[in-house]
Amino acid sequence: MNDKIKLARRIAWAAGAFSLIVAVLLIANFLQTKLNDPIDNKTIPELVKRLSENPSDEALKQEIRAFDLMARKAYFTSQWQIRTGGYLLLLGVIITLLAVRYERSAKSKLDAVDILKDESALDKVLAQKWIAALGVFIFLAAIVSGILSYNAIDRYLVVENAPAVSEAGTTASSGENALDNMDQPSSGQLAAGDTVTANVVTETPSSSSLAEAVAENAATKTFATMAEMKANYPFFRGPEGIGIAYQKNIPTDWNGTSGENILWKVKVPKPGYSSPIIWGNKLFVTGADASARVVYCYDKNTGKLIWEASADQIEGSPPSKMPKVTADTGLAAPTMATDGYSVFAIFATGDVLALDMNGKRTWAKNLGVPDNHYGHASSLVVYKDKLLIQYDTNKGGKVMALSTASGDKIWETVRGSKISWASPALVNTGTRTELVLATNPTVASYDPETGKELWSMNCLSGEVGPSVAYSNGMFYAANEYAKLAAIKPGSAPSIVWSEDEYLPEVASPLAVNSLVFVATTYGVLACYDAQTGEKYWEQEWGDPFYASPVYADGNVYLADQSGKMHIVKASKTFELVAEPTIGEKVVCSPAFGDGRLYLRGTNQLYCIGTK
Amino acid sequence: MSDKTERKGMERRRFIKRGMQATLAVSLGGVAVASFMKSYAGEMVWQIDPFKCVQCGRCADECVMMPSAVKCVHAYALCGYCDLCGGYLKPNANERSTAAENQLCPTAAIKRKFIEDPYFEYEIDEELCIGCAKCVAGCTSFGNGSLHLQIRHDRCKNCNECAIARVCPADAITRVPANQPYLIKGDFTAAGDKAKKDTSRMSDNN
Amino acid sequence: MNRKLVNVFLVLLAVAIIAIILFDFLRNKAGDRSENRFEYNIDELRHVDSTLIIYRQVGQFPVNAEKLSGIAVSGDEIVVIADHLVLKYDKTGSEKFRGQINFDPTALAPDSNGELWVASRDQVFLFDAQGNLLKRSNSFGDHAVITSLAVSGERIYVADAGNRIVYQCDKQGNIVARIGEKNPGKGVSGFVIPSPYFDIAIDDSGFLWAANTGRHTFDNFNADGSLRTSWGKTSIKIDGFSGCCNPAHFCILSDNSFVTSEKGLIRIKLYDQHGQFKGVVAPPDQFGKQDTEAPDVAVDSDERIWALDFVKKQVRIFEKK
Amino acid sequence: MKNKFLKYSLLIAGWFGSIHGLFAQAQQRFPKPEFESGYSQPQTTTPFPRALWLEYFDVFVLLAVLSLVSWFALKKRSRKGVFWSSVFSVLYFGFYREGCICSVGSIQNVTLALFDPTYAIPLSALLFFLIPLVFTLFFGRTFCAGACPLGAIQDLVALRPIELSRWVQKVFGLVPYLYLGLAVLYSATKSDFIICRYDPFVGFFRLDAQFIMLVLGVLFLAAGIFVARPYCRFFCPYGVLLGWMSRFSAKHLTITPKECVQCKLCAHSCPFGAIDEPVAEPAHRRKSVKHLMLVVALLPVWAILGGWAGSMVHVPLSRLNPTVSLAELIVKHPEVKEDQNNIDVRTFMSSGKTTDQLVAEASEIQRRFYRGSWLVGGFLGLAIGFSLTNLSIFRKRDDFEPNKANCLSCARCLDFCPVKK
Repeated sequence: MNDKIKLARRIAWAAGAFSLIVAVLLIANFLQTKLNDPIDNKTIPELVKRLSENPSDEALKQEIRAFDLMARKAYFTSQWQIRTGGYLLLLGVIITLLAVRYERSAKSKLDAVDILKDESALDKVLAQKWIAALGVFIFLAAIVSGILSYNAIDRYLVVENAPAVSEAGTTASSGENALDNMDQPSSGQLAAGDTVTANVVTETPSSSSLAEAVAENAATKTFATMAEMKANYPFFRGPEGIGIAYQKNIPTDWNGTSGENILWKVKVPKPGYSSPIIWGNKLFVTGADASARVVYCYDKNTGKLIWEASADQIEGSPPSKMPKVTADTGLAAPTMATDGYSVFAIFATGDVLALDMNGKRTWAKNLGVPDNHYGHASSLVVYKDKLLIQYDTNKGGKVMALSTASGDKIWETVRGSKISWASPALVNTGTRTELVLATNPTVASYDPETGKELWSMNCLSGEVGPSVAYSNGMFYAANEYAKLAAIKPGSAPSIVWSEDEYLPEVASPLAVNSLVFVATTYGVLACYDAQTGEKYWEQEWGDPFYASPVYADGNVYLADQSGKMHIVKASKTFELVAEPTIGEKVVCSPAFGDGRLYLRGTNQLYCIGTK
Repeated sequence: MSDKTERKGMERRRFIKRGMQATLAVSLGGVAVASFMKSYAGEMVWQIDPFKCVQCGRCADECVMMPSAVKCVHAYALCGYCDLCGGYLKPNANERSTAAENQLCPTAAIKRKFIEDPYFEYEIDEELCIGCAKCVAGCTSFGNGSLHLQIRHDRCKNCNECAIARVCPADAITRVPANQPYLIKGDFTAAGDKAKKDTSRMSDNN
Repeated sequence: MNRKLVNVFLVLLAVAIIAIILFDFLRNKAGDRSENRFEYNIDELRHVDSTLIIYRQVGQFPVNAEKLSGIAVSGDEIVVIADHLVLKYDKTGSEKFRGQINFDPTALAPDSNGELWVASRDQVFLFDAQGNLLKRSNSFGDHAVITSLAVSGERIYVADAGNRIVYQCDKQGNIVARIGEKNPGKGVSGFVIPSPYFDIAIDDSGFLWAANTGRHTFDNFNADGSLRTSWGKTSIKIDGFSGCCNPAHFCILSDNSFVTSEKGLIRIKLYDQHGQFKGVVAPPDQFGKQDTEAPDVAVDSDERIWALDFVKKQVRIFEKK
Repeated sequence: MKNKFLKYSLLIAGWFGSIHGLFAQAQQRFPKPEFESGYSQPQTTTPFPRALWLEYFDVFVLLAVLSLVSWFALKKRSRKGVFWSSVFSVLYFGFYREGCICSVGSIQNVTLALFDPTYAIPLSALLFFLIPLVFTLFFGRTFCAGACPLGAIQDLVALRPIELSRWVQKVFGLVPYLYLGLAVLYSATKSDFIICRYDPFVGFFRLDAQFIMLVLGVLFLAAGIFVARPYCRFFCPYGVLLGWMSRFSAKHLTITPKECVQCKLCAHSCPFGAIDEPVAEPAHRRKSVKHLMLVVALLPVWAILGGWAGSMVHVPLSRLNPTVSLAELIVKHPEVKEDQNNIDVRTFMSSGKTTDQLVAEASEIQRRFYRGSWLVGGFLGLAIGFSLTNLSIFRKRDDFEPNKANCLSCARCLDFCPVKK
């Protein structure tokens, strides 16, 4: 009997040791295959890469094949080892178990449990205490971890659906603004005869207390005068959106590669084709990609980024699926607008964002994602307390005015128009201010106060990108595949002359000094007589013009896509002033400050001026 | 007296016991009936919808089986039998041969066999296939999409909850009735056809 | 065995079990594993050296339809077939004509006087400029899958991918000759068409070219159906044709250059009539990363290339730089 | 004829589809090459899953084993019989059926069937859930004794069982309640089947598993040498249900066939601590009644506390759900939307769903988690409360008796009992 027990014990020990060894080997093998998984083999891809550089290297091919074969062999061997080892281990464990069991049952007839000796009544009390303690502990731990955990999803929903919170802040801040504005020498002394200014004087309600200002924040909002607008560069193509800048001493000589006359340059973090705008010491541009739509505010003197603000968490905004836009339009094509109190930006997502000059959001809304196969590109303008937005999409066109203070819709006019990418012009035609829009097929004018259509003229076709020009009582509209038309506005508008030799596709025409300039995508700048349409000159450079020509300080500034700025005298004879370059691609139109020119390349934003 | 209380206690206990028995039996019956209303006499198995699959590679790593029970299958009826096979050759393969440096499959599980000029047959060696879907990606973008992943039921353990389904980014793995255990391309189509199939499956249940 | 030791051992085991379960429970989640070590990566091939790109896009316009299927240039008009529609555009992209047809169009070819041949899966139809049906052919059979049409003088060529053959028909739709059937005597090895992409075109001299997609070649036939010449190159590299069945579409310029369009890795390229690679019209990175479908291409009298982008639902216009 | 028409209309519908799916459909029916070398196209093989009748055969085997074990335990009073039944179960349900199908995991299928309108539970799974419970209601936990492969494999390694302190047993005895609650919560919210995920022995049965699962199994078996059946006693969620049934079972295994001689041998033989010793009348009856009343009065407090605690922790709990965790990732780090390497995000982005939709979905799931974790917490609170109540009840007991809830009917004690017929 004893011998049998001994034998069983020996077998148990032997089988146990065997199992242990097999187990250790198995684990080692497992780790080894894990480390040297042939699928993660680094050598073969390396060799294949070398082969692709030298495609006919037979020796290398042989080497790869040999290596590959070896790796596979090793892998299958270890697979076999693991499988066999698994069976061996199982066998060993079974033998050990049987042996131990036999030994134990042989030793004593019955295998009893190793018993504790303790008082059962005491045990019960202890058990109760422990259970209660454990229960309380678990629940407390749950409560604490619940409190500590952050519910991003709930927060997202709350922020999305509760504009009330942000509105409260807005009211207060715009109230302050309103009060601040009272102190500003806003209207009286400035440019008499300017109707915009005159309107300001009559329409600004005076408010005396903060309480009142807060109560009627929209009504008390003051707005910039035309003179202020002209002193700055608030919109795409200047304060009227027609390509006329009023700044002086504009540089004509620089070089982006050598750095000559480049006062500063910065890389705008996100791409965009919106042109810069300027107010006071601040310069604004937008940038966007699928992850975020952002407004950047730079110090116009130093190029320092003062603040940036994202157009995020806007109700109705497409959070993940960006509208399909083409690469040459992007999500941030429209240029911003400012009235000196707020800046406004719109993106191809249909998000409109209003920020105060410190980057704090005043309001934001989504106009509905525009159905636009390139991407929404029409820029913004501000008229008094209204932000004017042209919203021509594939689903039909409309133009609307939003309150600059609250974003509420003041008026909206549905246009019988097709989609367009042109930006609005806001022109005082002598008796009134008109908002003029170009699209397929019309050039139409609206009263910016009410949105009523003042006049319209069918003269365009195709996909209209260029905005209108204005000079001396006449509007000029043009588009590729259509024509260049000089329109006499009024209740019965008429086309005074038209021309179709040189037509722009993207760049807007410019009218100044009784001349009309047209810049084409095939690299020609043509100059016509504004009254008769007689062509004075044409000049071909070859690089396409996407940026619009802007008139400043006696010259026309026109950047081509290579980054070269063609500075031409605005005169009947072609007179090239200079052709400096920034050395990178340009599709944005320049912005002007006194003595300065600001230009956004595809990569960097440049400030040009004499040092 | 003690006898009496004891008997009373006994009776009470028996009453409680009977009552609890009844309660348990009734609730068990309730669960049974409620589940039975939604039961399905057949068996359900896991399968991949090839039209949802995004070739993320997780089938190779996440299956409880090693190597995975997910294999690439070849719908011969859809194959173009091309010489230049996007599922077999590396995108920038050195030449159109079976040499190791040209094969896309990390385990060389695809066999290429010449049939007649210019046709080649491709066959999956399921012993080697690990279900990584690399060839599926190649075939889908360059070829006819005849290579696709399926769960092979001779290997699948039909786990209660498929370990791959849990991490599948596209929710491509679903339960299908065991009498139609495959969603092989060609027999099975996306979109409109599938809707039809689904409704028929629903009516099978009733 | 020592009771205390056993207790310690058990506590350790309990801790290990709980740790393993918690660790796995918290770590092993769907979103936590993002890398794919089996990634099929062709990003490198999507990039093309910019010096090779000899065309640039000069315009585009949207096609207002669901499912586009082909494009052709007819005189000054751009004709697009889609859904159950024939759409005509002027060169500025303005829609001039929108006609309903009662079949799914698969291919089209303009004829003189603004007449238009349109194919369904197994039939060919002739419409006048106003969209009135003038003629229709008999069915080309159950196996027929017509993918392309071409007109040369009094003959119309019908490419049938299902039967892997090009029919030469008269204008009544009667089959005059069968081109491309395997015939070693004529030097014709037969078309290899692995998927429904089989395009044909007529060159300047009136000869028929067919894209033998399974072999990545262009085959050129005499009027009698014998093989005149053939060229092609298989390669994923820019100068060859990639994938299992390319070029999916092509058209021929007036100087007999070929504009080819490939699926899979989408690219539009230019070859001379002898197959010499001349340059790239549109490289892969001008198309979406997940897109795989080759645009149909057509050329106008100004040598501008009109490409029908099926994914963006656009006509994209390319012009020589 | 009609069929033919249908086929072709489909064929036409698919041509030149600009959408990829449609496109693929088009390719599906394209005629293959006509080979001249006499090549015949191979069939795509489709090895079928296990035949259906075999599934029902499993049900039959389960019924047979259960009947047999019950007979051995209650009627034949044979430990040997029970033991060999359990060996058979390990071999059949374990190694042959590879631990799947199993009654323990079927809890989740039943839950899913009750909560997910699209899920149809296979009848065999439902039967595997019900049959052991019904048997237990009549005969006690004979399922555990001889039919459950998970229990049996642990039984085999129980070489040197030691008795654990009562309080340790009681405290760890709460874990199955928590596990059951979580398992039901996660399967009701369609998030996960955690019982199957952490089944420690299925890897042995298959001789194939992921490394971490094997390690878990080894740890359980190692513990099982000293603590008999650690998984059954301190983890198994099905054991909770079986315990309820067994507590009020109509018949149950009895230790002695006749008069107990109070030899204590049976208590020493039971590795599960499931034999209650004789208890005399408590000394301070009044005090203990008072205590009992207090404990009973606290029951609702425990339930509410538990429910509240559960509801507090619903957010962390819900993170296991893939939809919730994806939504959270995207909301917290919107920049991942651009990450082409994050497959989950990339797949979501190309699915056409918006973040708003995803978040709304996730929020709905969270709401279900909120309700669910109220119930789970309350359930755990009640379990604690009842456990305390049980410990406060002093019931006079004259003999050594199996604790009906905990006794696994393994019949070990029968071998030890000196009283034979």
